[in-house]
Amino acid sequence: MSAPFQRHRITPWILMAPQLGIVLVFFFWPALQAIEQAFYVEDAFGLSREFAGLVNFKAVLSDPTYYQAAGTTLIFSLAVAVGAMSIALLLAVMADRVIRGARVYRTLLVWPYAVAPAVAGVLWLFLFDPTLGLISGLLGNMGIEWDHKLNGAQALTLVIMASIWKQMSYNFVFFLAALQSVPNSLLEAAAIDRAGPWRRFWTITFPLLSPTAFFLLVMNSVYAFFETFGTIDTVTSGGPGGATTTLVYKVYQDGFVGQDMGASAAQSVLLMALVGGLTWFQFRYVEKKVQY
Amino acid sequence: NTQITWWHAMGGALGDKVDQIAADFNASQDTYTVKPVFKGNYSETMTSAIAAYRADKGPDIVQIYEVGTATMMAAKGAIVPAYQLMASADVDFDPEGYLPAVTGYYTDPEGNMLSLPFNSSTPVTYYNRERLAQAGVEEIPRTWQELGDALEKIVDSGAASCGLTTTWPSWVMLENYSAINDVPFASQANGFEGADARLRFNRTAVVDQIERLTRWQDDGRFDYGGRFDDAAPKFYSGDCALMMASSASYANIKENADFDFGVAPLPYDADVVEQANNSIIGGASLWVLDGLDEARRQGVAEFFEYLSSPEIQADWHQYSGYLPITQAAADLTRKQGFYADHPGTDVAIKQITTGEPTENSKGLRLGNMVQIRDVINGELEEIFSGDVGVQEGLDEAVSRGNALLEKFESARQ
Amino acid sequence: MHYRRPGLDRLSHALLAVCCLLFLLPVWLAFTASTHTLGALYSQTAPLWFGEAGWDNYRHLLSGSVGGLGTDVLTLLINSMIMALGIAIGKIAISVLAAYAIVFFDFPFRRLCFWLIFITLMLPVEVRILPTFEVVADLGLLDSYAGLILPLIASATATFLLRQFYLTIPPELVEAARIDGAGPWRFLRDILLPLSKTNLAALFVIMFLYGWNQYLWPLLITNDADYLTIVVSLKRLLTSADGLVPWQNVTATAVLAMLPPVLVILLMQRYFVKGLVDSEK
Amino acid sequence: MATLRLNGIRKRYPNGITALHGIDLDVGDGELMVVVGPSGCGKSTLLRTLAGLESITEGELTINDQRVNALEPAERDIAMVFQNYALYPHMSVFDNMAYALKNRGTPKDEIRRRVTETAQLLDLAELLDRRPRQLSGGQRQRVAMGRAIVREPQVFLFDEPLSNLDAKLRVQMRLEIRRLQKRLAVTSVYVTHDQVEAMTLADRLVVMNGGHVEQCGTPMALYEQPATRFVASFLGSPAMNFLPVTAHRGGVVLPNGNPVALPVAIPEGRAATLGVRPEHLIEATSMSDAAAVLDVTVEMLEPLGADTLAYTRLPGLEEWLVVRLDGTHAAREGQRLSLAFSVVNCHVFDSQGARVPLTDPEAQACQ
Amino acid sequence: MATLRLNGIRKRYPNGITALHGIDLDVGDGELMVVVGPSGCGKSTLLRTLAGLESITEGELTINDQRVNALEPAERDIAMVFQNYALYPHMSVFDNMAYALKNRGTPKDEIRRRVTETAQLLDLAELLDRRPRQLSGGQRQRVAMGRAIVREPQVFLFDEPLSNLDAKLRVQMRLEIRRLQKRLAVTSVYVTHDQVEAMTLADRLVVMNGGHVEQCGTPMALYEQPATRFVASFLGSPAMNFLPVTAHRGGVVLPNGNPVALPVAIPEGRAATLGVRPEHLIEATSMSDAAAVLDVTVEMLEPLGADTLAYTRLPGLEEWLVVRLDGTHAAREGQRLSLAFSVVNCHVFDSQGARVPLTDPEAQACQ
Ligand SMILES: Nc1ncnc2c1ncn2[C@@H]1O[C@H](COP(=O)(O)OP(=O)(O)OP(=O)(O)O)[C@@H](O)[C@H]1O
Ligand SMILES: Nc1ncnc2c1ncn2[C@@H]1O[C@H](COP(=O)(O)OP(=O)(O)OP(=O)(O)O)[C@@H](O)[C@H]1O
Ligand SMILES: O=P(O)(O)OC[C@H](O)CO
Ligand SMILES: [Mg+2]
Ligand SMILES: [Mg+2]
Repeated sequence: MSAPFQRHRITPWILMAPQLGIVLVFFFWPALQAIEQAFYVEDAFGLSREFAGLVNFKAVLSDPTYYQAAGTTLIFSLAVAVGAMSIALLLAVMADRVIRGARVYRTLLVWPYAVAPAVAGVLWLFLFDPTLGLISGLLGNMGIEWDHKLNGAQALTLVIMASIWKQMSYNFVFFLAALQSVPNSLLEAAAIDRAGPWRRFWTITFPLLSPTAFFLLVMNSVYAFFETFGTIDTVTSGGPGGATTTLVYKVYQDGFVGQDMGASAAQSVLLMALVGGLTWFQFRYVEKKVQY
Repeated sequence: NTQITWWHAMGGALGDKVDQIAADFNASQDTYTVKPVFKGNYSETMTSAIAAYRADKGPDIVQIYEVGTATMMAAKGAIVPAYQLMASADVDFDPEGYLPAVTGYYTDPEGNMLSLPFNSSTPVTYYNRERLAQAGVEEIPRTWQELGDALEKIVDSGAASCGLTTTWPSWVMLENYSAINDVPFASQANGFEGADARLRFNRTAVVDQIERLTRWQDDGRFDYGGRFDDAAPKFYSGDCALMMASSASYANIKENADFDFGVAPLPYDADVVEQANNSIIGGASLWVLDGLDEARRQGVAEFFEYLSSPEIQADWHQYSGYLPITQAAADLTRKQGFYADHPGTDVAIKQITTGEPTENSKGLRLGNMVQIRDVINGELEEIFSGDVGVQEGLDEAVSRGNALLEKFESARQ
Repeated sequence: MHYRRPGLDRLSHALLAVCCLLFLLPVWLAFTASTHTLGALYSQTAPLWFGEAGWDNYRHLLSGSVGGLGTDVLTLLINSMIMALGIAIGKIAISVLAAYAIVFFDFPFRRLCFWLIFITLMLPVEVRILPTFEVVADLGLLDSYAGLILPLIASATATFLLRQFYLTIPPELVEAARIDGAGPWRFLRDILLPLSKTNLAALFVIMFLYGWNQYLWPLLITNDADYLTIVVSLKRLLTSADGLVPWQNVTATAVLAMLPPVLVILLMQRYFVKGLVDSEK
Repeated sequence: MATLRLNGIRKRYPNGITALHGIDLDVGDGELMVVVGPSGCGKSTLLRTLAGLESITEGELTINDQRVNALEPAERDIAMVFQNYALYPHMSVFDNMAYALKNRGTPKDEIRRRVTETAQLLDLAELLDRRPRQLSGGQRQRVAMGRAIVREPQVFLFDEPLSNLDAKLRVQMRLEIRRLQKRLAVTSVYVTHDQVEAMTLADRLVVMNGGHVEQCGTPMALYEQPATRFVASFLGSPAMNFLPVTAHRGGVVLPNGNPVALPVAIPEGRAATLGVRPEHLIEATSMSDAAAVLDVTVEMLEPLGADTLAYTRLPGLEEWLVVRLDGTHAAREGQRLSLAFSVVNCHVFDSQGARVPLTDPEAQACQ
Repeated sequence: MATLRLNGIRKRYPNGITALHGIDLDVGDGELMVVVGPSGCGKSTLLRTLAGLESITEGELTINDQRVNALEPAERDIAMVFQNYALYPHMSVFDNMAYALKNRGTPKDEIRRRVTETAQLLDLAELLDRRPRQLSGGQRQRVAMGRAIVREPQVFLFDEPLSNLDAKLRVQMRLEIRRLQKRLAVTSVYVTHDQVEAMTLADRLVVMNGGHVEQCGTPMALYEQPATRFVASFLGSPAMNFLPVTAHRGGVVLPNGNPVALPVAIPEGRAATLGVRPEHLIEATSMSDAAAVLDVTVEMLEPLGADTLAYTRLPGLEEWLVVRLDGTHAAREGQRLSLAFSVVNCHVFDSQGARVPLTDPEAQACQ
């Protein structure tokens, strides 16, 4: 559609100004600074600053803990996405079945989305507290020793569970909406075409959900990438032994805790490139393949 | 009225005490108001102070733990050295009045005191008398070897599900272990003699010590309880019969443990030394960040003078378990009969003043030590959880730590 | 189409009910724990039922200066509220205008503006957290509501959503308005904004939650307890020098921190779902 | 090859709405039965009960004399073409057509053969790899047909399959469906609300209204002898003119007072309705056996080309009297016309809307 | 009260598409001019340039002899009725109608008076408080009309205002629009792609194709003497039959080889098209002055009630030959018919599609 208001010259700029201003000041300026900073070495107090070329990048890329964080991020994102999505799909399918209760169940399941990741972390930390946690206690009685302060796998599991708990409702809302928008006539056509309920789900409903599923995969990964910072920080602070340090957490840790501005900026730049690339990839390629 | 902000890391009962000290100072005069702000644990306090400094929003006074000392010392333009501050403010300040073990740590090679020691500690052993009695342990073990036997008894008798735990694992099990047993933690007298110091603990008795702990972790004699003070509840709850922790844990243990407990020195390793060396300092000192005006400088100086007065120091020492920083405070405490009334409260001061400090027991002066601690803690966690072997883990800790040291060194040049 | 399979239906109900309860469990435990004293808490594993100290705990938190925070939780709630509202309203305000310009006007560099704004969709504040901190520090906005709010509205999510909505407005509607003598501002006021009401409500819910739940950013830029938000305060409360987490305070604060956003989501569920689902398009 | 028999089929939805009030219907082997009626009259419901998509509340449905009430849709061996086509959007045209065969476990070769054949028949061979959204409306319609045909079912069901197409395409597809159905000779039930479509497609036509069958028969039978006023008004375009009349002396009196000599058996003085189709109103001059002459004024003219519709005013009648004139007729607006109609073209309905037969045997015979 | 004059109007969209290639048109005061043509021919574009919603690339537009090319829509004093009505969904019917007046600063009382009056005129008085979505399609349509009328503009523009209505309502609203337009006597331009609507509504008709005007005139003039093959095929339903013919000895030869004695001026041997409307193909027996007789086979019958369409096959012709028979005709599928047509009903088009006039003065006169 061609724009209806064509003769106005100044009005659009007045309209654009606030958003453009904020984006330029709080997005582009920092982003450019990050890029600049990545080429400098600076001491903690910002008293001295020296151009260092690619030193920061080399250091980051030769740091085994950086790769550990990348691996953790991958496992973490996948586990959260797959976990939150499969639980949500299962629940949504059941809620969709029981037509009448669907809205009630949505109400009962949707609220964890409103809980801040940091709060979710605290809630789950409490459940697994070594002295008073309910679940750690139960596990202890079953002979499973729970010690997320020492056991990296358990720590990661805990953070993943808290993140799934919070994220599930988001996926549930989408899956339920998607399920409810699968045209009834398609399922009827399939029934007439001799497909039983199970086959109908896998050959009709599920493929029709796949755009939603793909979208959710992206959103869940983004969530796991960025928004779980609060969960990680409250539950494990990235430990034990870096087992729950994700790339984003590492940017924070190296920059704010380690006071290594250059390394942190270099990681920021790498992360921006990574996320930008993934987004581009998503827009360009994958989305086309799963859209109907 | 001039406001002075003081960022500190004293939580729990100690935090309340800090608030009270500030309130008392504010009440004692009406020119200055000191506003204490709790900024989380030591590491959080330090990092937020640095970040705030960079943003020109730094506090006037910040409490930095001993580990951050080298970093702060190196930040020449960012701090106001205590001796200069006191001198320019024209208040009474006599570095000689401080305990040598303490001042030594916070003075530059020229002997100038750069920060004001406020809460210095050293680790000690706390024991649960009831559990020990239950297990039939009568003598408080003095060596790690004796300790091993005692812990075995405790665990085997079922008196406690865990024998020993520790707070601040690197500080207690590596840094102080090295000092007491006179092995180098790092080269160059642990950094006192040059910025080119490198970590050494992967090639000393520390390896055996960590191997011992790993074994104990498996058979229940030892239980890792997390970084910082996270392990303390295991002792409060009676799960662990012994805990190695800062002398300053005294106040909290007194408040939270509903059993009879005792304080003992850290054991030494009979396989390594005949006799224990002195332990090294922990806790924190107060640093003044640059950028304050004349009035506030004056205020800070007067507050420091107030803090160093024997009455305040003695009270703080007795309440918290931190060392009496000045000779006067120690004397006053003794005079008040505190040690006699509260047996064990002098263990720390005795332990840290045992004998003549060797080059392995003067303390640590390593740049980026905050981050190095993180590295060590991370590796310890992996070792205790069985993810890596002891030697392997310590090697890794040393090489990553050395990288940080190199970085620090090169940034200084 | 649904074949009637009563057995399956009952199984579904049962499973759903169990899951609803499971999802509630962490909150339930936090709520019960928040009504016990610290001593009572540490004498057992987390209690499943309420204790006696609930009233005192909450009153203490809301009115007194809480150890470790240096302020009362009521202040934190107010700060969170200001931040959440500021972000929601600010973001919506600038987005309404920018999306309007992009969709309904023809001007030089329109595409460039579009991309400048939409590129921000890809990169959340977390990846450029340090430089953003420095910029905000340079602008002297640390420890201020503006500092809490402005950087977080520098993203295009709302603009994007509104643009999608504006694109669905039939062009004839604009044309009818033009023939009826309405200029751009009048069209915005008389037609576009009234039509966007539900979308704005949906956006409001989403943005309010986004703002309320922020963690890293307020964590970094607040040193002064007067600007601390309730979500960030939890970590502070968890840190205690004696290693004894004051769980009764932590859980109570967590409950308080959850209450407003959960209420918003439950009361405005219709808009929330719409807001979420719209963002898919 | 199948016959379909509906015996007193009733359908009550869970929400209490009774959509079908006892439908009796026989569909012969190979017959194309069209069900037509206004929106909401229960056409789709009827079709869906036949398909097994809705349960039957009461009555019996047999296919080839076998009771199928309780069978699942898949077991009835029927195929259905939906109004919105209900093509599987994520499958290619080929897969759409092959889906039912796959579900039945038909061997791959056989599937390929049958799909290809059907595609050829429907001129879809080029499109087999496309997705439904890459097709035009008419092509989608054909794929939907193909999907039904390829299964070689016993019965075809169509639910307004053409209503999503534009007028031109609709006419074209209508011809195509008719040709195909004749060629395959599969028993079919076709639902539509468009009377033109109904008339032109049907072997037999069922007119439904409010869940009841109003009349069933061949299109021309229904057009010429509508059993009810509803059927009379529903079929034919422009619609039949209705004049309220009163029985008087063995005839009726028109609204303008004119008497018409109609042999109807209505009690004296009782109100009735007289129906005359627009094409049966002829200028009085050219008519010999006129039952009555109406003097009307032309209010509006609609030239359609071949014909011109005149909307005329008859004194005493509220509605327009619509007259179909020849396209070359020189009528002008405002002009007065004398219109006549003959008895054989009269339809009389009583106050309940039921047809009242003419008593004059001759006229009767003509109808 | 206005006249509208278009002088060589060209419209080129920014994307390079030229939608109008120079349109010349005069619309007289109070005239209802209908623009008809297939989708994409530029009808809407034309209307939108008149409204001022699109700029004019070239040419001149005058209203009452005043050039308005550069005026904003609001300044042209026109009103427009959109296909989807474009009612403001959040405003009541009253506010929808009042909006333009409000923007113009009309006093409150005056607004109320005018809206109420218009509502009465359109039978909307009861609905003034409703929102558009609470209205039926027909009611919405009337509100859209009302919104245009209440402003008392100089010109009405209609862009397919009836195409969203169902068939019945469309016929009804069409009559209503025509009545209103005559009553208000406001100069109007009405765009549609439906030839029936165009024929029945227009004072004059413009047939457009590909951005050009094909022909302009009264509906019957265009129906009877289409200037191009396009116009001939576009108007009339069922459409005109076209037979490819070759000029031969002052007449033409049909595809089946039969010669037709047609006085046309086409060079010997040149191909042309002969057009005959379905209603002009008559059974040979009942025709005296036949120009030719065609022997065809009925392939399919579509009974429409009054008429029956026969789709017949003429040897040598690929398409069906459509014949309109009387509804009472007893034709059956497969039957053979002899069809005849007279010279006066013939249309001949050359290979460019332009009409070729008959040279025989008598036949000429008849046309
Ligand atoms: N699933 C249902 N539940 C309850 N009532 C229904 C359902 N489907 C249809 N009805 C009702 O049954 C009646 C008949 O509906 P049906 O769909 O059969 O009409 P239709 O003749 O197909 O109409 P249309 O021409 O609009 O498609 C209507 O009153 C409708 O409201
Ligand atoms: N805004 C536009 N920008 C570019 N090209 C356009 C625009 N609007 C229409 N066109 C093109 O101009 C030509 C005429 O379009 P127009 O909408 O006038 O046709 P129309 O006759 O109204 O068709 P319809 O009956 O489908 O409404 C078409 O080829 C169309 O693609
Ligand atoms: O607990 P504190 O205050 O004695 O400090 C412990 C150590 O200094 C940590 O490095
Ligand atoms: Mg239907
Ligand atoms: Mg158009």
